[in-house]
Amino acid sequence: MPNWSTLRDDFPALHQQVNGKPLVYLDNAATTQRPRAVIDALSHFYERDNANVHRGLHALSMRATDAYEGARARVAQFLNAAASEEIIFTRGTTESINLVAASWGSAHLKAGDVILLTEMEHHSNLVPWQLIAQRTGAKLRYLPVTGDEGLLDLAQLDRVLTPEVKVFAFTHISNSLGTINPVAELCARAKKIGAITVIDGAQSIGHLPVDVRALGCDFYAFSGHKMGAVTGIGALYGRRALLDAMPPYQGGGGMISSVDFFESRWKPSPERFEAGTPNFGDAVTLTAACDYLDALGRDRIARHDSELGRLAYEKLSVLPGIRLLGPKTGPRGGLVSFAFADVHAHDIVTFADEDGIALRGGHHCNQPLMRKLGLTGTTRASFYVYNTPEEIDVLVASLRRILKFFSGS
Amino acid sequence: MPNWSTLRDDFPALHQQVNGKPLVYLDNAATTQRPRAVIDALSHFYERDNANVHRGLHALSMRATDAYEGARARVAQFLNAAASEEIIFTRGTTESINLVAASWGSAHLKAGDVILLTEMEHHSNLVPWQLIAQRTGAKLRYLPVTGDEGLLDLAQLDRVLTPEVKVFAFTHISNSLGTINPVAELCARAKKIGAITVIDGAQSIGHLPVDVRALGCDFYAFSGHKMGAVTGIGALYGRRALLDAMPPYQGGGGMISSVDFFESRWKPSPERFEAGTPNFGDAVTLTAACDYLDALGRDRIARHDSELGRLAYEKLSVLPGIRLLGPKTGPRGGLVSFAFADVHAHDIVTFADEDGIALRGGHHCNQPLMRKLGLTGTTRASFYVYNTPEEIDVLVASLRRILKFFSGS
Amino acid sequence: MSDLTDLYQQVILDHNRRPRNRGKLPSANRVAHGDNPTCGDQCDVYLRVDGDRIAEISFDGSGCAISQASASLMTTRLKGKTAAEAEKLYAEFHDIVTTGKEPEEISDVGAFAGVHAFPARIKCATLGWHAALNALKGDPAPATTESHTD
Amino acid sequence: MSDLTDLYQQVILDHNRRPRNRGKLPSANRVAHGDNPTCGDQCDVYLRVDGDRIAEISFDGSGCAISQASASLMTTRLKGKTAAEAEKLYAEFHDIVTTGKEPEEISDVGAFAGVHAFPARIKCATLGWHAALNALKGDPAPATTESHTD
Ligand SMILES: Cc1ncc(COP(=O)(O)O)c(C=O)c1O
Ligand SMILES: Cc1ncc(COP(=O)(O)O)c(C=O)c1O
Repeated sequence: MPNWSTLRDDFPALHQQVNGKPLVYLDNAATTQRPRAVIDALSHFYERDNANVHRGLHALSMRATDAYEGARARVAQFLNAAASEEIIFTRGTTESINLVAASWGSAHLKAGDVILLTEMEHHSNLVPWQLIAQRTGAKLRYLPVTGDEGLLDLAQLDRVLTPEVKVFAFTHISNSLGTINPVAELCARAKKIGAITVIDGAQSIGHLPVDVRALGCDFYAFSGHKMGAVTGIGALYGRRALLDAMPPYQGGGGMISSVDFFESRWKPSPERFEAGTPNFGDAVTLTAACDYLDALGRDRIARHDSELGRLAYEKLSVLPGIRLLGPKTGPRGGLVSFAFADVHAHDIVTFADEDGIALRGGHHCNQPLMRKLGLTGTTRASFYVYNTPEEIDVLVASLRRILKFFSGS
Repeated sequence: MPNWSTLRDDFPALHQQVNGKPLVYLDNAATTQRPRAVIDALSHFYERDNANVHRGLHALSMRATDAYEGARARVAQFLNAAASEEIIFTRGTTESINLVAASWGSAHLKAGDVILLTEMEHHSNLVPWQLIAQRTGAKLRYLPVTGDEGLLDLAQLDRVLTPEVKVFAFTHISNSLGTINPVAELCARAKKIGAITVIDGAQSIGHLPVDVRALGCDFYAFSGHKMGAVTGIGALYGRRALLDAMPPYQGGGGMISSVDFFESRWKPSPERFEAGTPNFGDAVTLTAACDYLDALGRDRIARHDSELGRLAYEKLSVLPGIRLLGPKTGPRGGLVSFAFADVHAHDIVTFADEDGIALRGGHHCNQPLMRKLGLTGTTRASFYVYNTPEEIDVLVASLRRILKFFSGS
Repeated sequence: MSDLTDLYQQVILDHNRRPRNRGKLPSANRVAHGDNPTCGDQCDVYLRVDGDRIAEISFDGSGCAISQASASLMTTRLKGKTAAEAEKLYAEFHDIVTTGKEPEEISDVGAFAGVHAFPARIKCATLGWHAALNALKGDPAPATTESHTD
Repeated sequence: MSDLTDLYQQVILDHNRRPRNRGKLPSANRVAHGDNPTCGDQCDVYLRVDGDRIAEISFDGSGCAISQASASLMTTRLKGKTAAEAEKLYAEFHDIVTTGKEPEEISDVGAFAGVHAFPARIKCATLGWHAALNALKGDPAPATTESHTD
């Protein structure tokens, strides 16, 4: 059972030196570290229960199927979905959004329809919609962001959320601003005009309690690797009624009810959307990660991460020439994003690495937003359950040193 | 270093009892077991090097990127591809084929064109083509299989391989018949009329030396989990000139060279086809699996697996009422597929499981072929490097007992 | 092989070798098709409903011993019953195969209690029943065990 | 921070703070754009080619210290050179940043030897050079460091 006071011991990768300094891992928005329980769940599965799922009737195959379908049930519970069948396993957020955009989109979008996004969307919640727009003739439209403070400009919602809007897709937490969006309100507004809603949950799944029914969304996409599970597995939640009316995404073994040389029939969800051997090995890490996060308490995680985000924002704000993005007050996710006029983000990241600090610099897959803000990129520090206030002090000291070096003094 | 005489020790999952009997794992065509080296590579990666790849400049991210791109180079070498950029990581064979069918197909296929397949294709090399045929108006056509012996009817090749054929996709080794197809010859014939070729390598990658340039194919698809690596990772090999002219498959982070609100530009291959956080964790197991198989020697693996297939075919042939599929003579993959008129495959699998034997029963994702052969399914025993002739004797004894039980004597 | 002898004990083997009410029913006024896509099991159920009762019933199909024996036994249980009674008998049978609890009165259906140890086979055991209930309701969609609602 | 002081040593910091030949070149008769999509670094290179020699050269762009300093230094190296000489100088520079070998004669480009320890940054160091060579060739496609061929 994990426990807040001994938490860091659960994460093997944290206990290493980088360039002779203790690792300070502040790149959690890109991917989190994995607790021992997750790494062990994976090895144990492959050491004992490994066999292909679904079509197998022998002991190992039945155990593997139980583990795989058990992970589905666990994720359904974690999100408070109405049924396991509403959980489709994918490689991660990006594939989940591609699945909705391509499958739902090809069946429902046509010329004249509008896909509404926000200006703060990650490329993964933007490019898939550009691709389906091209294929169907639908048009994209954007809800603006207010500027450096990085809030959605809700005053403009009525203007952009018109009856031509068939789908409204937005992120729960911005990965470059730290903004936590009022997603329940956005879903309710979309519902009024009959648009479906897609929440990009990449940055919320591991950081907040998520209840898809309370949020009122139609789809919710996330990645396991951003919540302590591993890469290669994630999921799409979708309301059953919508899923069952959607055409398949990929074709192949496991998703068909019958195949003939010239035509085929599909199984219902979730099988319809899971062609080929599923990633059952990695799926078991979702069970372990959900258990781990629930044992820590998701309310408490939200508080912890958000407090670190706030603290970092405050401590960094005194650095000379710093430009800080994201909400100045109000709710904030566990990350902070900043820029200096004279020192490029990549130089900061390379220098901070010499102090053992892992940061990320660049456009964070938010090119259009960066362009709007007149930035080529920012440096981002992002936190998770194992990060501490002391690590923020290490970061601030390192940044002071870097600024000094580049100012030539 | 693995070694043939101590091989079984390398696979933790083999050393267990099932229903009180030592496990006899004969379901390798569905998925193989993983050697300790693969399982450890995965844990070690997550314990030490875990960070998101490509866009990261800190130490862990550089190590993770090296591991990920190292896996790509290792796979390129394993297949004798001309360059790493010809290897696209996917979830597995099914996704690889969906990628070619959707991306190459949407750019090149139109009404009047023909997609040539064979009657022995797995649903994963059949349904993706049905889907793109529907979208583009191209038609499917099939090269027939000769019957229970399960050979491609090459006498009919000239009749079906006409100039309307734009793509010819076929399996290297049949997963339900054990047939090894003359793929180099098929590629050469297709090339003459200007059709591209796609090889389904799911059953060959772990069992034969594969040299994509010697085979002369344009695309080759495979899954890691069928060669001792893990689920969730596989690859598509594609000739660079073809890949660079193909539109993206999924959209998102990592595959773009620039994104604007209303349009985007793509990176070249392989990034263009790898949207979102790639499955870098599982990719490292491909390196470990390639190393393991090369240390055993792929020629020797091919001989070993094929000899077991042949031996099983002979030993089973004396059972009363058995109907054996696949080549009677000539090359054969390491599997055997059979049926009895009076005992259903699923009953055999359930009974064999009581003897600790893992078999697979059913249509093996070959419904159209089964229907042509007048079967609803078969029972399949499939072998890998760790299987032994003694295990075939255990299988034969178990089948005798089952036949006796069902005959009521 | 204790679980298996339970599972395939005499009743199942007997119904499998000598199925009751097998074949098309020429006088049928209701028919439904069931299939189990994962296994490939198939089952057609034919009913002649007279007033509110099943006057005649037969099945035809192919599949494993469990699916065929279960369909055969189902026909003997449902003959002469009303729709409400059929639903009740199915609920009882479903309970047996999913929990392994033997029925209260000694009955042939008890032979299927062993199925609960093989979750992947529950679909085989319930296939014929699904088709029969669909035929009773006059539901034209084929019964499929892939609906996650057995 | 020994590697870093190597990498960002005086030469780089100096070129970064006081870039040489920066800005548009009004008299240019060749121009090429380079970008490094992963980093967001941008670089335009302007040339006035006179006969077979680069008579004038400038760059403009934005990016990290390495990319800007390298572009600045590149302009000082290529001025007055022929295409063949430019190719040779690039080959030498590429060798330095990928292997870390110091050049034979003492030269400012040696400052970039430290880059080899940061493989992800090699693309930054070669961006301006790529654009310049493309401009020389009159290649209209933007130079991109994502071609996997630097
Ligand atoms: C011949 C063949 N093709 C394709 C596949 C699909 O592979 P995967 O399920 O790993 O995507 C398989 C394995 O099931 C196979 O045997
Ligand atoms: C807001 C947001 N959306 C989508 C993604 C894409 O997630 P993945 O790369 O795991 O598919 C990310 C992570 O990079 C993200 O931060």
